[in-house]
Amino acid sequence: MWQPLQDNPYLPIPMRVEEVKFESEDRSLKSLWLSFLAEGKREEFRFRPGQFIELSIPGKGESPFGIASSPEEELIQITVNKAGSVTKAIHELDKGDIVGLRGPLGNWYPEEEFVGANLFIISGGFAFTTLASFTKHLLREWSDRVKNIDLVSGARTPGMLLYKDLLEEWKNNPRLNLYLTVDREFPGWTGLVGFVPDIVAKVKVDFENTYALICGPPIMIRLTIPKLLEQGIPKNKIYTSLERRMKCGIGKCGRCNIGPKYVCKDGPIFNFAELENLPSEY
Amino acid sequence: MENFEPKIIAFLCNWCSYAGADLAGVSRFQYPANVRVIRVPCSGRVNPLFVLKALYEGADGVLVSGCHPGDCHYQSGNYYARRRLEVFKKLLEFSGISPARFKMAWISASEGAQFAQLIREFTEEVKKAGPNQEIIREKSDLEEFLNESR
Amino acid sequence: MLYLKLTRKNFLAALESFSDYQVYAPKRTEDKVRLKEITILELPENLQFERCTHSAKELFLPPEETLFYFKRFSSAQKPLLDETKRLIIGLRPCDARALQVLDSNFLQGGFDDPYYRSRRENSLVLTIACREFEKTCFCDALGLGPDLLNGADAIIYDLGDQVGVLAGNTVLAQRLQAFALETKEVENETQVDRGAVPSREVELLPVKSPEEYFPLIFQDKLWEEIESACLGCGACSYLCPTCYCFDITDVNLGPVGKRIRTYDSCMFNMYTLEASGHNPRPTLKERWRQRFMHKFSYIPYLHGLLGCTGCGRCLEACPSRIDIREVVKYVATFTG
Amino acid sequence: MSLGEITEELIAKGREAFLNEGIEVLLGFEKSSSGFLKPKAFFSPDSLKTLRWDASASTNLAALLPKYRGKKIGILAPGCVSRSLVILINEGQIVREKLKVIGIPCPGVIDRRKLGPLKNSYFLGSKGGKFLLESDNQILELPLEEYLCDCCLSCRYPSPVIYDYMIQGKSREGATDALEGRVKKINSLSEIERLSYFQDQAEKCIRCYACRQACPMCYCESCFVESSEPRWLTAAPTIPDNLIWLLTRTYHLAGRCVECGACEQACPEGVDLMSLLAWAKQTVSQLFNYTPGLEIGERPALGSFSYDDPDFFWGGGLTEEKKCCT
Repeated sequence: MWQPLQDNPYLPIPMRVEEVKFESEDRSLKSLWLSFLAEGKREEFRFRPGQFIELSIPGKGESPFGIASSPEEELIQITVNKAGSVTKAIHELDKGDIVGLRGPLGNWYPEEEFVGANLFIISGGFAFTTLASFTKHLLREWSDRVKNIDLVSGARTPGMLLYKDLLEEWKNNPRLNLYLTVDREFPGWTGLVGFVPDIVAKVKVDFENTYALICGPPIMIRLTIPKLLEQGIPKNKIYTSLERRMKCGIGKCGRCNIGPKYVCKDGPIFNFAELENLPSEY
Repeated sequence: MENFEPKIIAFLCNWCSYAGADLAGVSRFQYPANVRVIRVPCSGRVNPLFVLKALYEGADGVLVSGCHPGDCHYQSGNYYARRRLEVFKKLLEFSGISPARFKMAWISASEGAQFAQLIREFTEEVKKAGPNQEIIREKSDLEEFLNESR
Repeated sequence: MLYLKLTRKNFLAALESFSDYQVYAPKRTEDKVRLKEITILELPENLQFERCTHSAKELFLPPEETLFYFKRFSSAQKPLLDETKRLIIGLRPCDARALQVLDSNFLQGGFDDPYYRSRRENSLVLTIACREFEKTCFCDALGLGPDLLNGADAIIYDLGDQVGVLAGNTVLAQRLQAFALETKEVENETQVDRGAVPSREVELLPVKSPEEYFPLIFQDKLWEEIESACLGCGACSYLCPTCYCFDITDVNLGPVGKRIRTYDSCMFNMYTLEASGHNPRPTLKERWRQRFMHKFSYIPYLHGLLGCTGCGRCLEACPSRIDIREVVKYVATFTG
Repeated sequence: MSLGEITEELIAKGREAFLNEGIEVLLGFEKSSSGFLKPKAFFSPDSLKTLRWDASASTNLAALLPKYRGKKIGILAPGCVSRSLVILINEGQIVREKLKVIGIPCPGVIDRRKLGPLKNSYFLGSKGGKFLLESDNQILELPLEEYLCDCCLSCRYPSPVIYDYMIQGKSREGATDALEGRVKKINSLSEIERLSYFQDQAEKCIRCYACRQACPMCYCESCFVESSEPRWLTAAPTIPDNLIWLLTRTYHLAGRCVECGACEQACPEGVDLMSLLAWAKQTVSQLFNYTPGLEIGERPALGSFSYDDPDFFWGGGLTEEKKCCT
C-alpha cells in the first residue's frame, strides 16, 4: 500500500500543467504533463505502473486517470478523453494552468510475479495509459529479467492510435515485438488490419509460461479472454485494469465496489481468477 | 432601503423585445441600468428553471419579454410561453415569493419607449420589494473566503 | 470498564463539568424526533428520551459538509475540520452499534477520513438502555440487545431513583466517580445491574456467514423477486444509520468555491453510471443486491461486524413497506 | 365490498389476463410484513395467490411501468391510476394495446400520516367503510372516512376511466373539499406566512426523491436535479435548494398530476406536497378549463395553448391608449 502524501486524503496537491498535446486526429484525446508546484513533492510521490490519480479541477470536480508516464520520468503524464464536464474543462487547460492531483491511488501490475516469464501486452483504444507506463518502465529498467515481450495495440483508425512517437521508437526496438492494428483498411496504413481479438489469435506467441496484460473497452476484453484461455494461459495469469465511476478514490464513498472488492483501493488491477468469483458487475 | 440597487435579469426574445430594447437605447430613452439582458431565441425558450436559478444565485427581479401574441417569429412560441409563465408566476406568488420578483411583458421591435417605461416601472417595484431573501442561496462562507483569498 | 451507581441529581451534576461541550439530545418536532442542541440544565431528570427518527449519523456524517474552500486556477485551499466538542445523550444501543459500523469504514482500511475522525474524537456518546421495543425494532433478532454498550462512551441504566452507568470511556468514568455511590470494575454488561431491561422471545434472523452469501450474487431471479416492490428512492439509505455512501461536488461563487460532501444512495441511477454511458448496475435488481450484500456480506466480510443494527428505520421509511427481515429470511431459503 | 369477494375476483381476472390476453407481468399488491399492502409484480398465473387490493394500497402502480417497459403488462387501476395511464398514453410513454387494465371502483385509500402513532401497527384489512388494525394485541376497528387521504376525500373520479376488466363494487361518493380546503388555508395566510410555511416544508425535505420515484409522471431518463452542465441546484438539502426542487417539481406536474397522493404517502419526512399540487391543478383548471387524464388523445395543458388564453403580460391585452404612450 502507498503512503498517504499528507493527513487529508481529500486535499489535492497543487500541480502545474507543463505540456499539452492532442493524441488523436479528432482531438478527443489529449495528454497533459504535470509538475508539482511544491519543492520535493515529486520525490515523495513514489508510484508504480498501473496506479492512477484523481485529477482535480477546482470548480468543476475530479476524475480518475491512469498514470501514463513511467516512474523514472520527472513529469506525470495523463491522457484524457473528452466525455463530461470535468474532462471538457481539462481539455481547455493550457501550459501554466494550476490543477490539483490526489494520489498515487490503487494497486499496480505485480512486476515481481512476471520475472522469468513471457509478457503479452494487449491494449485497445485509449486504454493504453497504464500499459504504456508499464512497458516504458519494463524496457528501461528490467527487460533483461523477462523472456520475450509481445505488444498488440489496436484502435479504430490510425489517427486514434495513442502515443504514436512512442510506437515509432518501439518499432525498431529489438527487445519488443510490436503489432499495431486498426479495424479496417486505411490508405497509407502498412500495419495489420483487424480487431484486436482476431490479431491476438493470429499472432504467433509462445504461450508457455506467459502473463497477459489486457486493457480496453469491455467488448474487446470479453472477446479476447477466450482466445487467451484457448492458448493455455491460466486465468490467474491474465491481468486487467478495470474502469469504474469513482469519487473518493480511497475506498470510502462506497460506489466502485465489485462484491467486497473496491476497484479504487483493491484494484484497478485484477487477474481473471479474482474476477471469476465476483459478481459480473463490471 | 433607499440606496438598494436591485439586480434584475431580463430574458428578451431576439426578434422583438431585444430589438425593442435596442431601439430604446438608440432613441436615447433613459431607463435604470439595473437590468442585465440575456438574449433568448423566443420567450417560449425560457424554462422556469432559468427564473428560479436567477433568483437562487442572487437576482432580485427577473423579467421575461417576448413578441406580442401573433407576432412570434416561430408562430406559437409566445403562446406556449404565455400559459407556462402565467402558471409559474402564480406558483411563485403562492409559495410566498414576492410577486414583484417576476414580471412578464410583450415588447415589439418598435416599442422602444414602452421598453424604457417597463424597465422604469419594474425597477421601482423590485426596489419596493427589497432585496431577495426568499430563495437566495447561502453565500456568506464563500464571500468570507473570497475576501480572505484576495 | 467501570460501573458506577449515582443518584439522578449527581449524574446531571457530573455532566455539568463538561461545560465546554455542546449538549445534544433527542427532541420531538411535529412527528419527527431529531438530535437538537440543548443546555445541560434542560436535561430531564428521568433521562427518558424518545427514539430518534433521524439517527446520530447526521452529527458524524452530516447531509452536507464542506471539505475545503478553493480558489479556481490557483493552489489556494483551506480545509474545514469541525472540531466542536459535543456530548450526545439519549441515543440507543443500536445507534452506538451503527457508529461502530461507520468507524469501520472511515477510520480503518488504510486511509483515514479526517473530517469524520475530528467529529468522532470530539464527541461523547451516552446511550440509554431501551425501556421497551418499538414495533419496528429487531436488534434482538440480530443477536444484539437493548442493553449493550456497543462501543459507546457510556450506557445509562434506569434503576428507579438511581442510575447505573457503565462507562467505557475512562475520562468520563473519572469525572463520574467523584459523584458515585458505588463503583465496580467489570468486564461486560452481564456483570452489572441493568434495571428493567425489556425482553421477548424472538426468532433469530437466519443471517449467514459472509462467504455463504457470495454465490447468491449470481442469482438474478432472487433479486428480481425482491426488486419488484422497490421504487428506487433514497429514503432507506438516507435514514439508515449505517449507510455512509457519499457524493463529492463543487459549489462555486465567481473565482472561489468549496468542495462539499453530500449523501448518495446505491439505489440512484447516477451512482455507478460511467461517462461512457455504461452502468454496471443498470436496474434495481443489481442495486438491491448491492444494498443487501453490502450490509449482510461485504461489511461483515471486511470488518467483522454486521452492517445492519436492527434499528428498523428503513421499515418505517420505505414507501413500499419492504421489510429487510423478510429479505434476510427469503435470501436464506432461496434455492434458485 | 367485503375483503374476501374482491380478492377472489381480482385473482380470477388476473388469471384471465395472463391466460387469455398473454400479459407477461401483472402489477398488483400483496400483504407486507406489516399487513399494509406493498406493490408486487406477478410473473405467472399461479403466483397470483397473494394478489390483494384494499384501503392500504397507497402506491400508484403506474409508477412501476418503466421497470417492465416493452412487456405486455396487466395493472390494477382505481380511478387515479387509470387517469395516470391515460396521460402516459397521451404522452407517448405506453401503448394502449400493451396494457390490460383491471379496473377497481375505489373506496379510497388510508393516509399513513393520519394514522400517527398507529402507523406501525399491523393492518388486518378493510371492509365496507371500516378497517381493522391490530396494535398491542387488541383489534381496533376504525372508520375509513376519518383516515382517508385528502386526495381520496376530494376525488371526483374514483371509478376507472379506462379498463379492460371491471371488479364489482361501488366507488366512494361525495367528494369533499379536503384538498381545496388546504389550498384555501394557505391562501388565507399573508405572503410572509406563506413563505415561512413553504420554507418549513423545504427544511424537512432530505432530497431522497421518494416523491419523484413514486410519481408515474416522473419518467424522465435523467432528472434536472442530476444535471451537472448546467447545475441547477446543489446536492445539499438546504432550504433554497429544496425550494427549487419542490417548486420545479410542482411546475413539471401542473396539468399532469391526477392527485393520487402517492408522493405524499411515499415521503418519509411528512413534507406537504399535495397543497402545492392541488393548487397547481386548481390553477390550471381555472385558467385553461382543463382536467388531466380524462380522455385518450388530449394534449397536456402546458404543452398546448389557445389563442384566447388569459393574458397577464405587461403590454398585452391593454387598452390602445396605454400601448402607445411614449
